[in-house]
Amino acid sequence: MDLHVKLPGLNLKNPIIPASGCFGFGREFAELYDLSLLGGIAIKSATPQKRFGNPTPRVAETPSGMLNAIGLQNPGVDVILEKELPWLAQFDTEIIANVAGASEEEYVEVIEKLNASQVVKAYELNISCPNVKHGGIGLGTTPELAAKVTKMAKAAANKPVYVKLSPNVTNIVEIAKAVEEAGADGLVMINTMMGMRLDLHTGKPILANVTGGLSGPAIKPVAIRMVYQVAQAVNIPIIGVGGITRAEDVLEFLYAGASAVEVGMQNFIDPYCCVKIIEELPKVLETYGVNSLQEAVGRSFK
Amino acid sequence: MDLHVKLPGLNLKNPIIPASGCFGFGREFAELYDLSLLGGIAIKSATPQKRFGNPTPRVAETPSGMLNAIGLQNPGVDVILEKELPWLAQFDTEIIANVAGASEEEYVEVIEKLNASQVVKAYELNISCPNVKHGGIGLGTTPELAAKVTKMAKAAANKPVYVKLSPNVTNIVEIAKAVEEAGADGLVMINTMMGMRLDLHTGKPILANVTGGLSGPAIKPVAIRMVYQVAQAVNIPIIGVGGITRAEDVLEFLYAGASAVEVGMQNFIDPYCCVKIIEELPKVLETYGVNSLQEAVGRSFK
Amino acid sequence: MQEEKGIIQSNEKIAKDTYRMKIAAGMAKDMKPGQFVNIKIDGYMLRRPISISSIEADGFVIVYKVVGDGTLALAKKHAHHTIDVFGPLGSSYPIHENRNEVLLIGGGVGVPPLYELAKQYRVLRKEVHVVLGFNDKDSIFYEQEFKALGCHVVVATMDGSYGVKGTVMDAIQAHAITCDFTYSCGPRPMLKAIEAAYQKGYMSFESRMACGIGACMACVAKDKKEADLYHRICKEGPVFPIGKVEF
Amino acid sequence: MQEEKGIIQSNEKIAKDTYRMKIAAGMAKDMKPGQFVNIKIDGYMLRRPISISSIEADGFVIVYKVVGDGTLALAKKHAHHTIDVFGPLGSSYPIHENRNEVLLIGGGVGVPPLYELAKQYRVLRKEVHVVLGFNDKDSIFYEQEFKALGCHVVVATMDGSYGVKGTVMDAIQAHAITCDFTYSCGPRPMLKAIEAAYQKGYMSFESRMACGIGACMACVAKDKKEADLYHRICKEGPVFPIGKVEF
Ligand SMILES: Cc1cc2nc3c(=O)[nH]c(=O)nc-3n(C[C@H](O)[C@H](O)[C@H](O)COP(=O)(O)OP(=O)(O)OC[C@H]3O[C@@H](n4cnc5c(N)ncnc54)[C@H](O)[C@@H]3O)c2cc1C
Ligand SMILES: Cc1cc2nc3c(=O)[nH]c(=O)nc-3n(C[C@H](O)[C@H](O)[C@H](O)COP(=O)(O)OP(=O)(O)OC[C@H]3O[C@@H](n4cnc5c(N)ncnc54)[C@H](O)[C@@H]3O)c2cc1C
Ligand SMILES: Cc1cc2nc3c(=O)[nH]c(=O)nc-3n(C[C@H](O)[C@H](O)[C@H](O)COP(=O)(O)O)c2cc1C
Ligand SMILES: Cc1cc2nc3c(=O)[nH]c(=O)nc-3n(C[C@H](O)[C@H](O)[C@H](O)COP(=O)(O)O)c2cc1C
Ligand code: FES
Ligand code: FES
Repeated sequence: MDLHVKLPGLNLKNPIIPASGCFGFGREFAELYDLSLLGGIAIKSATPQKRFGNPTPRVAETPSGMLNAIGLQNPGVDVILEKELPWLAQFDTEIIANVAGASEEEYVEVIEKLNASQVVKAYELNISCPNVKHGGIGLGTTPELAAKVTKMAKAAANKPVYVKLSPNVTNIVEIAKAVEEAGADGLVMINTMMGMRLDLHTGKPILANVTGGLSGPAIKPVAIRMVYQVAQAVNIPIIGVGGITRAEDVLEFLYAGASAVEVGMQNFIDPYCCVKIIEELPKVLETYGVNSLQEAVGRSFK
Repeated sequence: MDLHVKLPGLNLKNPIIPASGCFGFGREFAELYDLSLLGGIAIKSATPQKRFGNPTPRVAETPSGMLNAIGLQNPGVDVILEKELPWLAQFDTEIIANVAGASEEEYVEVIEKLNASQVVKAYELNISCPNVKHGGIGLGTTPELAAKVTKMAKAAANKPVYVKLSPNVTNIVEIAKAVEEAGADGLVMINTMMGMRLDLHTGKPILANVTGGLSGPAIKPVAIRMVYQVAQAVNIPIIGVGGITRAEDVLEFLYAGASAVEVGMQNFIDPYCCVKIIEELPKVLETYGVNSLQEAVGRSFK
Repeated sequence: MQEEKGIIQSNEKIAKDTYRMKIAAGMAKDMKPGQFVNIKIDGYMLRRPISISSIEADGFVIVYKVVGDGTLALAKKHAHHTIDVFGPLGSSYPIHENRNEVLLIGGGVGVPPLYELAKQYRVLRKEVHVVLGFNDKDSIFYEQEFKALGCHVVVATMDGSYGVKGTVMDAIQAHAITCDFTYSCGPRPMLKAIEAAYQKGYMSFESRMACGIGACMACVAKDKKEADLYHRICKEGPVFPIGKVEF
Repeated sequence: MQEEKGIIQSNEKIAKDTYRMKIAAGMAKDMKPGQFVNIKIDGYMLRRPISISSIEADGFVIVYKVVGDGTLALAKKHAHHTIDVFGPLGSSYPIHENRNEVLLIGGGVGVPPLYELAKQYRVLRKEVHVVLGFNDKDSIFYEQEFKALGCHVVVATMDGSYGVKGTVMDAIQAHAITCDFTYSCGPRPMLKAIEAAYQKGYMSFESRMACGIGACMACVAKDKKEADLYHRICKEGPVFPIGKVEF
C-alpha cells in the first residue's frame, strides 16, 4: 500500500514521525536502525542559546503514561546548525525543526538562523513553553498570543510553519482557528498535559520542577477528541500526536482527522517502535478495510 | 488511627466517599457491604425532571481509564426525595447531593426541593454539564459563569455548597478563586476530562454521544496537579477525586492538599474498593510515617 | 453476587476464534441459566461480561469469542491460574415447567447461555428444539453437545458451508419447526427477525457495560411500550420477555 | 545494544527484599562490568534500569531490591518465562591492568555491579579489597560470593548487627585498608564520603531515566568543573571517573 503523504513542505514516505524531545537528534536511534525508514523526524526543540533545562529528577512514571520536565535542554540553534543538521543530512527523511523560546523574538531568532539550512523542511512551533514576557503563561493558552507568535514566525520563515498546540486550554478550536488565520501551514496536536506526582515518602513532588508534562496512552482520548474537533474547524492539515504505541493508534488519529502522526514516549519503551509501526501499518489498514491513508483521514466526521 | 474528617456540613468518619455517578444511590452496593462503613456518599447528579440521558453505547475503555457519556440519567429530584433519600437515611454515613441542571435556575430548583431533606448534608454542584442557555458550554469553563451559579446556589441552599470543578480549562486556579469568592464552602476536583475513542472498524466514535468524560488512573496526575495548585490559592477545603484505586492514591491527594476524597470508576472494577481503601488507609499512613490525616494535608507545599 | 478468584481448570479452542474455559468457583451454586459473570483481565480496566454457559457442581463454563484485546488476553490464560470473576449477575431465563416443548435459537456467541437452559429443560424431560446460526462451518460449536443432551439440533451457516444455508429463520422454515415458545440470544439482526416472528418467550441482550451491577447506567435500553421507562441490561436484563425492550 | 526476550532461569530471594535473577540472553557477549540493562515489566510504562551483576557465557545475572511496584512485579516472575531486556547500556568500569590492587566499595543495591568487576580483576590475579555496607544483617548479600572469588571482604552494617558498626568508611578505617584506587556504587551519602576521601578510581550513579539510551535528557548530571557541560547518566555514565560529575 502507498503510505506516502504530502504536506506543506513535507514529502513523507510514510506518516510516521518521531516526536520532538523523544528522539533527540536521532543519533542514538541511528545505532539501532536506518533513520531513512522514517517519514520524518521532529528534532528536539531549539532555542537561541544553549539550555540546560530543569534540575533532576526530570521524569516520573504514571498509569499508562509519564511526566517529563526536561526544560528544553538543547545545545542551542548554532550548534544544531553546525553539528546536528549536517549529520542528519545523510538520511533520506524529512526533518522538522521544533522551535521554542522564552519570548516571541526568540522564536524569530531561531527561525532566521535555521532558514539557512537545506536540511530543515518545515518548522514546528512549540508554544507550550512558559513565556517569560507574559508572566510565565504559555503562548499556546490564549488565541491572541498564539496568533501573534505564529504571525511573527511566518514573517520570518522561508519554510512552512506548523504550530504545535497545547492541550491545557478550555477551547482548543478557538486557538487552532486563530493560528490558522495567522498563517500557519499546519497544526501538530497535542503537546503534553500539565500533571504532577507526589512522592509517598516525602509528600513532595517527584519532579524537581514540581509539575511536568503528561504523555503516553493515558492522554490519547484527549488528543483524539481535540484532533476531531479541530479538523472540522480548520482547513490546514493536522499532524496527530499523543499516546501512539501501535499502528492501530495511527489509524484512530487518521479517522479523527490527522494526515500524519508523531510518536513520542513509546520510543523510550520500545526504541524500534517507529519502524515496527511503519511495518504494521499496511496490514492494519487492510484488516480494517482501508484502501488508502487519504480514505481514512477524517472518516469520523465525514 | 483516627480517620475522622470534619468539613462544612460533613462529619466524615473517614475520608472515603464514592463519587457521584459511580455509585448510583447506593442500592446495588448495599447488597455487597454495609454503607455505614463509608465516610459519605455523593449520590448521582439530580436534575429537576427525570432524565434518560444519552443513547448507548455510553461507555468505552481507554488505557488506564474509561470514557462515559451517561448524560445525567436520573429519576429527577422529586423521586430522589421520595424514594432514594428516605432509603439512604438508614445508613450512618453523610449524604452529599450532587446537583446538575441545564440552566442556573435548574440548580436552584433542585436545591430548593432538597433543602427539605434531613438526609442530605451538603450539596455538590456539577458545573461540568453543558449549559443550554450559554450555547452548550459548561458553567465550569469561565470564572464568571461558575461564580454566578455558585452565588445563586448559595442563596438558595440551607446546607453547605461544594462546587465540583471541571478540569477542561486553561486556568483552574482562576475558576476556583471565583467560586470561593462567590461563597462556596468547599471544592470537589476534578470531574472528567473531555475525550473520545473511535471504532477501528467503522471509523466512527464508539460513544453514541461522540465525546465523553475521561476518568480513572490516567487522569490522576492532572487531578493531583490541579488540587496542588488550587489548595495554595484558596482557603476552603478540597475533596479530591480522579483516578483513585488504592489507599496510596488517597495519601497522594492529601499531600496535594485535599481533606477527603471521592472514588469513582474503581467502584466498577472492584465493587468493594471503598471498604478496602478504608481498611488499608491506616496501614498505608503508618508505612509512610504519617500520624494523622491532618498532618498529611497539603504537605507537598508546606 | 460476589467477587471470587476462580481457578481455571481448562481453556481450549473449540472453533474459529472461539474458546471454552472451565472455572472452579464457589459462586456456581448461585447461578441460573442466562446470567453472566464479569471478568477482570490483567492490563485492562473494565471487566468483560461473559454469559454462563454451563453450571456444574464445583464451577462453571464460559464460551467466548476473541474479538478484541481483552478476549485475546483471556485466550492466553493457562489452566491452574486464578481468574477474578464477579457474579452471578443479571436476570435469568425463567423455566416454564408447564410447557412440553421449547425452541432455543442462538447465533454465534449467543449460543453459550442456551446450553445450560437446554440442560435444565432436558432434566425436566421436555422436548428441546435448538437452532444454531453461525457464519461458516469453522465457527460452529456445541452442535454435538446439544445433541448429547437429547435436543433436536438444526444448524444454519450464512455461507452454506454446513447445514441450512442462511439464517436461523431459514433453518426454522427449512425444518418446519412449529414450536412457538422461544428463548434466543445472538446478534441484533437475528433478534429483530425473531421478534418479528414470535410473541412468546425470552431474549437476551448485550450492551457495553461499566459496572455490571446496575449502578452506572451505562447499559440501559428503553422499554418498548412505556415511553419513560428504561431497563438496565446488566440488572433487569440481560434476559427480557420477548418484545419488552427497544433495541 | 539490542532488545531481546531473555529467558528467566531462576529468580530467588537472597536477602531482605533482595532478589537475584539469572537471565539467558545472547546480549551477554557484549556486556562489560558496570553497564546496565533496561527491563520492561508488564503493566508498567517505563523500563527499569538494573545493573549487570555477573556476565556468563549464555546470559547474565541481576540483583535487585524490591522498592516499588515494578521491582515487586519482577520479584514475582517465574523461571522459564521470558523477560524483555534492552541492553547492554551505558559506560563500564575500566579495567586497569597495571594496578596490583583495587578497592571496591558497595552500598546496598550498589553492590551488584561490583561483582563482575571483582571477577574480572581476579581473573587477572589482582588483589581485590571489597567493602560492603548494608543497613542490617538481614540485608547482607554476596559476602560469600566475593570471598569465593578470592577477594578480601569486609562488611559494615549501620545498626552493627554484623561486621563493623557504621558506614563503609568506618569499615575501611577499622580494617586499615590503604589501597587508594576505588570503584564504588551506592547511595548518595556514601558516594559523597568516598569522593571526599579518594581521588582515584570510578563511581557509578543512579538517576530517574526514561529512554536509557541518551535521547530524552531525563538523566543528566552537571560536570563538576565545566559549568556548561552536562553528562547523561545513561549514556556517558553510569560509570564516571571519581570527581567528574556533580551529584
Ligand atoms: C451480558 C453479556 C453476555 C455476554 N456473553 C458473551 C459470551 O458468552 N461469549 C462471548 O464471546 N461474548 C459475550 N459477550 C460479549 C463480550 O462481552 C465481548 O465480546 C467482550 O467484552 C469483548 O472484549 P474485548 O476486550 O475482546 O474487546 P474490546 O473491543 O477490546 O473491548 C473494549 C471494551 O468494549 C466492551 N465490548 C466490546 N464488545 C462488546 C460487546 N459485544 N458486548 C459488550 N461489551 C463489549 C468490552 O467489554 C470492553 O469494555 C457478552 C456481553 C454481554 C453484555
Ligand atoms: C544505572 C542504574 C542501575 C541500577 N542498578 C540497580 C541494581 O542493580 N539493583 C537494584 O536493586 N536497583 C538498581 N537501580 C535502581 C532501580 O532502577 C530502581 O530501584 C527501580 O527502577 C525501582 O523501580 P520500582 O518500579 O520498584 O519503583 P517505583 O518507585 O515504583 O518506580 C517508579 C519509577 O521511578 C523509577 N525509579 C525509582 N527508583 C529509582 C532509582 N533509585 N533509580 C532510578 N530510577 C528509579 C523507576 O525506574 C520507575 O520509572 C539502578 C538504577 C540505575 C539508574
Ligand atoms: C521526555 C519528553 C520530552 C519532550 N520534549 C519536547 C520538546 O522539546 N518540544 C516539544 O514540542 N515537545 C516535547 N515533548 C512532547 C512530545 O513531542 C509529544 O507532544 C508528547 O509527548 C505526546 O506524545 P506521546 O504521548 O506520544 O509521548 C516531549 C515529550 C517527552 C516525553
Ligand atoms: C459512569 C460515570 C458517571 C458519572 N456521573 C457523574 C455525575 O452524574 N455527576 C458528576 O458530578 N460526576 C459524574 N462522574 C464523574 C465522577 O464523579 C468523577 O468525578 C470522575 O469519574 C473522576 O473520578 P475517577 O477517576 O475516580 O472515576 C461520573 C463518572 C463516571 C465514570
Ligand atoms: S453496566 Fe452499569 S448499570 Fe449496567
Ligand atoms: S534516560 Fe534518556 S537520556 Fe538518559
